[in-house]
Amino acid sequence: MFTYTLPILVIPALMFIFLGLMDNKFKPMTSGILGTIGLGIVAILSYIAAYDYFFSVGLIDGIYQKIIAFNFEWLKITEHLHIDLGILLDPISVMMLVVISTVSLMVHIYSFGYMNGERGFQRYYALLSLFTFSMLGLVVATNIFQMYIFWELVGVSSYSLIGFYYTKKSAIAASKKAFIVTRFADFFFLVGILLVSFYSETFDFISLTNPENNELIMKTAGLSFLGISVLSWGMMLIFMGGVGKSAMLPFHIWLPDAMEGPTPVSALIHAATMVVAGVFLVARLFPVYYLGTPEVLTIIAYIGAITSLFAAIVACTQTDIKRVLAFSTISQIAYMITSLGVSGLAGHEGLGYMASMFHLFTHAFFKALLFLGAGAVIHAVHSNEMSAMGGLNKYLKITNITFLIACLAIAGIPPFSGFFSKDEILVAAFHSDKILFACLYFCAGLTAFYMFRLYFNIFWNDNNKEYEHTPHEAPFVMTFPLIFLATLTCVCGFIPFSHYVSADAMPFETHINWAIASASIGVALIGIGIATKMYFKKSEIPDKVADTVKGLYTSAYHKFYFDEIWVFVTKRIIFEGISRPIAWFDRHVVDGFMNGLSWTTNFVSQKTKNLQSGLVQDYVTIFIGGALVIVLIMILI
Amino acid sequence: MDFLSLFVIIPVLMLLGFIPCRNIKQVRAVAVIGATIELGLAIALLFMFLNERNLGNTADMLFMADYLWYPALNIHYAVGVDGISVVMILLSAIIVFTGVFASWNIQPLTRDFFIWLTLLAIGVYGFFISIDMFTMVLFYETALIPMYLLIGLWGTGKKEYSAMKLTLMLMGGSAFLILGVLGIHFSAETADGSLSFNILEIAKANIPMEWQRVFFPLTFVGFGVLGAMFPFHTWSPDGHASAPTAVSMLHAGVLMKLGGYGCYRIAICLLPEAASEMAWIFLLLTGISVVYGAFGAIKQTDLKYINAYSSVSHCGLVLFALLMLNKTAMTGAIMQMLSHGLMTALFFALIGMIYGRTHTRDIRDLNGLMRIMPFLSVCYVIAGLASLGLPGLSGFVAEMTIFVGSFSHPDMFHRVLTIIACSSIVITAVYILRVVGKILYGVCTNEEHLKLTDAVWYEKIAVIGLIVCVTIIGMFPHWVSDIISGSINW
Amino acid sequence: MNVPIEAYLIVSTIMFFVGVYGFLARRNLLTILMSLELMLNAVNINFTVFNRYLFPGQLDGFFFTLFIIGIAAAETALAIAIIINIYRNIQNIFVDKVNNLKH
Amino acid sequence: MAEQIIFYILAAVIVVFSILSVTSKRILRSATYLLFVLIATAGLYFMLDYEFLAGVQISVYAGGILVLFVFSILLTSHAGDKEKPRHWGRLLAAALTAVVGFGLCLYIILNNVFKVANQIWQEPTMQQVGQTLMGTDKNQYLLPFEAISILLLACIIGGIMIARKR
Repeated sequence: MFTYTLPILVIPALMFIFLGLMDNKFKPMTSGILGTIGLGIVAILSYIAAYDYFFSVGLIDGIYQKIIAFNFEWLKITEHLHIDLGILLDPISVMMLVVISTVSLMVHIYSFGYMNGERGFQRYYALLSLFTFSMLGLVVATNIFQMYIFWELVGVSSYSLIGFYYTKKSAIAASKKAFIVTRFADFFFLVGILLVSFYSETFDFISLTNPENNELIMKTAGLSFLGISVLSWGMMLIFMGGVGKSAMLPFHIWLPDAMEGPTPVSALIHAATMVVAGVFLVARLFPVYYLGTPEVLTIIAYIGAITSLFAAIVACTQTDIKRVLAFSTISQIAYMITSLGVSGLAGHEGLGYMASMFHLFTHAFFKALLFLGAGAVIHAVHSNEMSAMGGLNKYLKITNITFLIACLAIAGIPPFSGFFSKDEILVAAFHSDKILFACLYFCAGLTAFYMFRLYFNIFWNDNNKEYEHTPHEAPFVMTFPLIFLATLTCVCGFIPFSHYVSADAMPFETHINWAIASASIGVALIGIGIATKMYFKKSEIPDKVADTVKGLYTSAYHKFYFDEIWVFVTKRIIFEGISRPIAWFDRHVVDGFMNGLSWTTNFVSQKTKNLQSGLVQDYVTIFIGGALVIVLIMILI
Repeated sequence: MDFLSLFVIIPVLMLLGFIPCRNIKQVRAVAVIGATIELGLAIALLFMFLNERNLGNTADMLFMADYLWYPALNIHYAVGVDGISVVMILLSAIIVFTGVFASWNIQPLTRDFFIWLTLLAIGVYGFFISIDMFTMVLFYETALIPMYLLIGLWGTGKKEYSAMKLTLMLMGGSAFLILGVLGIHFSAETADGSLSFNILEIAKANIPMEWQRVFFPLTFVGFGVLGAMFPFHTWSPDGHASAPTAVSMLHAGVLMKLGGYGCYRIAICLLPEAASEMAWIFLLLTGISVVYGAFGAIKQTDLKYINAYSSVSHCGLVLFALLMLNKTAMTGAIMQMLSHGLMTALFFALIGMIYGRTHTRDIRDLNGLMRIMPFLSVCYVIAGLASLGLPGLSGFVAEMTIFVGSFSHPDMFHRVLTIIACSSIVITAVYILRVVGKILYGVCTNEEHLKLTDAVWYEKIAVIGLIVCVTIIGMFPHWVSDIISGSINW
Repeated sequence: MNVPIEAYLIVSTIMFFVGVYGFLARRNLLTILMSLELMLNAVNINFTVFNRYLFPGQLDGFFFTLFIIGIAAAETALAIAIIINIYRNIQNIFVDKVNNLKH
Repeated sequence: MAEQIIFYILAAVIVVFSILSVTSKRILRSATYLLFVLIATAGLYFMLDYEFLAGVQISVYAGGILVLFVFSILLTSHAGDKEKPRHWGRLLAAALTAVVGFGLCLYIILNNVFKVANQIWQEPTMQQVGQTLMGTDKNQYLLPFEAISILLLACIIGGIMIARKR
């Protein structure tokens, strides 16, 4: 039935190999067009798959089925455990297919304009294909190990794309940081997989997440380690992988730096798709979390809420527009994580799950839009700093409007898509935990504030700013994706999402809870209002405000010193504290011991060598001495 | 004349072929032809083996042959292969083949260099085909001796010191080893009461437990020295750093595998009871190797040192997995040997090529090579990614098999060690990316380096050959893991 | 026969060990050779004394002494030839300088 | 009584001159002292009634070997050459060896009971000596004699070969 989904994976993979091997043998445009055509096909196939799944095949007996479109055994590890590669279609993976292929297609098109004339244009498209392939493989994974495989692959393609400008020092450092931090988290993920798979004796998602009669939960019942049940350990460790990829506290540090990559890449990888892998992971294993380890789910919710608040505060102080967006991404992903954390499994209980996925869906579009818009701005003024911008509404008409739409969406103003998904999240949080709700609610206000701070600083504020080169609107290849995504942002909020995606795969009805909705609109408007007051016109207010909360402002500006802590840990503890002593120990103690052995041998032989002086008299002395000793012995006996 | 002996006879013929060579071209011709024939034979062997297995031949060893060559001590020249030997022979053939191309321009005394290299190859092939312990040790020593001359004569840096250190340490190891082998020989009570060196016969025989306790550490340490087990690994950094390219490749790629192979074939398979009783000691040591080697690599500045420490870490993982004593982990260990052999050979080949151009291996002196030699740089990145276990390349499948296998011990001790060993994948990423970022990326500031050129055809053959192998194993691990796990009777 | 056998033996022993001392302590090859003669002489005395005192009916000690004197003469001649040869080569005959083969 | 006095005089000469011989710095003096020792030894042979041996001793040793020594000394050293003293450790070791050895031998000699034969002593006649040397019976020495002859021949040839100018 769904065998046509196989090309969705195969085309980008082949495209990567093809473009990668050809590299400079193609003209830049040829590579770009080939890549884009390939992705266009992937997108179309994804839409067809989504249509088929949701409207004709997927729903059987009121439940969306998990359909394995394709599966083969890649590596047999033990009798029970084998790594398969395959395609699993269920509501969330199909939804992700649509999101990824759409955003990726837009980014492909957009890059024609943005990356035009860059050295390594072919390589760029090859890597985009690699990323798309890996990300698609991740979401359709039939088993947790396949997910881990593609998880690593997206990591490496993200690494290569962040380090695309490999002659720039900061880009190299950022790419390295991104890879190593996520790798560190993946280590926990891997241990978690090992632990869980040992008890479940399967990697397969379908058997792992089977809500009834779950073998994993039964087998691990009663087993505990350090007072915490083994399953909790396993699921917590797996979640750590998600923490790394989705840039939750305390592994968020790589994401702001990852903005060193080309802006379309940030839009694709670090806003819309890869960073939500953590959310997707939790959603994928949601039944296990909910049934087996509800306490881990609570931890997840709190990590999400704290991260969300933290990132929102930091976002208010950053001046690099891409970093503001990066922190906003962290904050929004944390929203989704929290929402998953407060969710239940069945029916309306599962609102959080649905909301999380819904927010993932809408966020992908409007955040990609924001990044691409920021890209257009950067393209126009050749800088990332807010101080270099202002009054751009005169020059960049389309960008201005699309950016405003995205800002309204993320701030949660109806009728834009962000409003609907955010509202569901707030409702879910409200019904589960008031502290979390307060946290998220406050965040919603902050979000509106910093997004409009960003918006005004770019497009209004200093209306009379002089530019060396007059900024000009981006070419059509760049504005088209903006318009397209803006359209999506406007309409996709009206999708009855709960009809398609839910925790127990059964469609249910949701209604907007107007009490909470109006409260959230209210706080968003307040945020926008403050931002307007402070930033719409050039004024002294921001500086004054910054002065009054100086301590908070400074530490938020320095991202609460997380980077410094990590630098301390890596440089001082790992490099200086572990690696250097080990290198020293190896050279001087272990090797010293071996050299000492040889030195001792040498020394002894040097000394004994003198017995063999070559002087006859010495030999005779010893000879006679020996004879005398023998005589003496004979006398004594 | 049996098929397997061809692996030893062809290099002997190559040795004869080198004698009348008058110039470097003829030497190369002989070397290339010989290495190609060997590679062809290895591939043929693989298919013959698969074919036999498909026909339902389930004997432990296939293509056996047995000649008595010293009746007084019952020493035989006995050969036979199982899946593990087959992949190891294939690995050796690939690396010898690529090694010949990597040492295309070796100077001076080109002919003598290839003669010693061929002698080393004889030792390696002989070791992998033998099933008689005595012959195995004989070939083992044959492989070690040329090392001294190859490093001492054609090496760089403080080569005499390194060559001496390497040879002495390995010889020290083989002193233990010979003791252990003779001990096994004399204490094994075979069915007909005769003393035997044959592995298959000893495997069936009963060795008293108190003797096993003595001989297991001896043989394991003896082979472990070559497998770079902590704390007997220090020959590795110095030795690799001083050795010429092809020798580094062969040494890290194949010779270090003799250690792992020997540990499996002799120490673990012949002394299973002692192995399961004493494994924990060596698990600790090899576990230390894994993490320690990785941490050691972070701080190094010489490319070859980094790689040598990385080898300590990866080879430590091989022994670590073998000692886990279950089928999955052992399969992983053999795959790791294969994978590490290929990727470390790739690394050393690339380092040799970079060094041949820039005349420095210090990462502080190198930068921005990506722009200057894109082919080599991209290959270096691929090698690096293979080393840090990127899915799709060989390192990943081996490591994952090992980790899954090791983790299937339900007790705390094995699991904690496994987790510690797992952490090496993070540290590996750190040092690999550090090097890549340092030497390949950035802007080249050295005027001299700007004039350098990219790889030439024979270098490309070597590098591409290895990358293809790494990728094939990484993409289609099924066939190789099936061959291996089919031969492990644990 | 008024002198006890021990007296002769003590004299010969002193002579022998003086010879030993000379052999071990001197540097000049010729003096070493002379010390050797001393030792041989001491041995000769012992042979004759034992023959004379203990086995007066036989001539074994007598003849041994005779032979030893003969051999000593031959050996000395040969040794001196070698020493002179060494002198020709290295211009001295000190035992600690004869180490060309060592280095 | 006279015999004893003569013996002690000879013994004193032997002891004193042998010590002087090995300690003298000047090699020619050493050779001279050695001559005295050899002659005194011949005296001992006389006392033991071995006139033939004494004669051989004087003619071969004192007359032949010592002359060789003197010649070679004159060939290899210069007048007034003094031997430099050697390292004290070596001298000490040599002296110690000699003294200890002497002590041991002394101990043995003094503790051993020699069974002195009471047989009447007859000095061997020349005829007796000659026959014993040339006979092939028990206690006759033709074979050693021949061996010595060959040895002497070899030494002559060897001496010529070695000393020959190249």
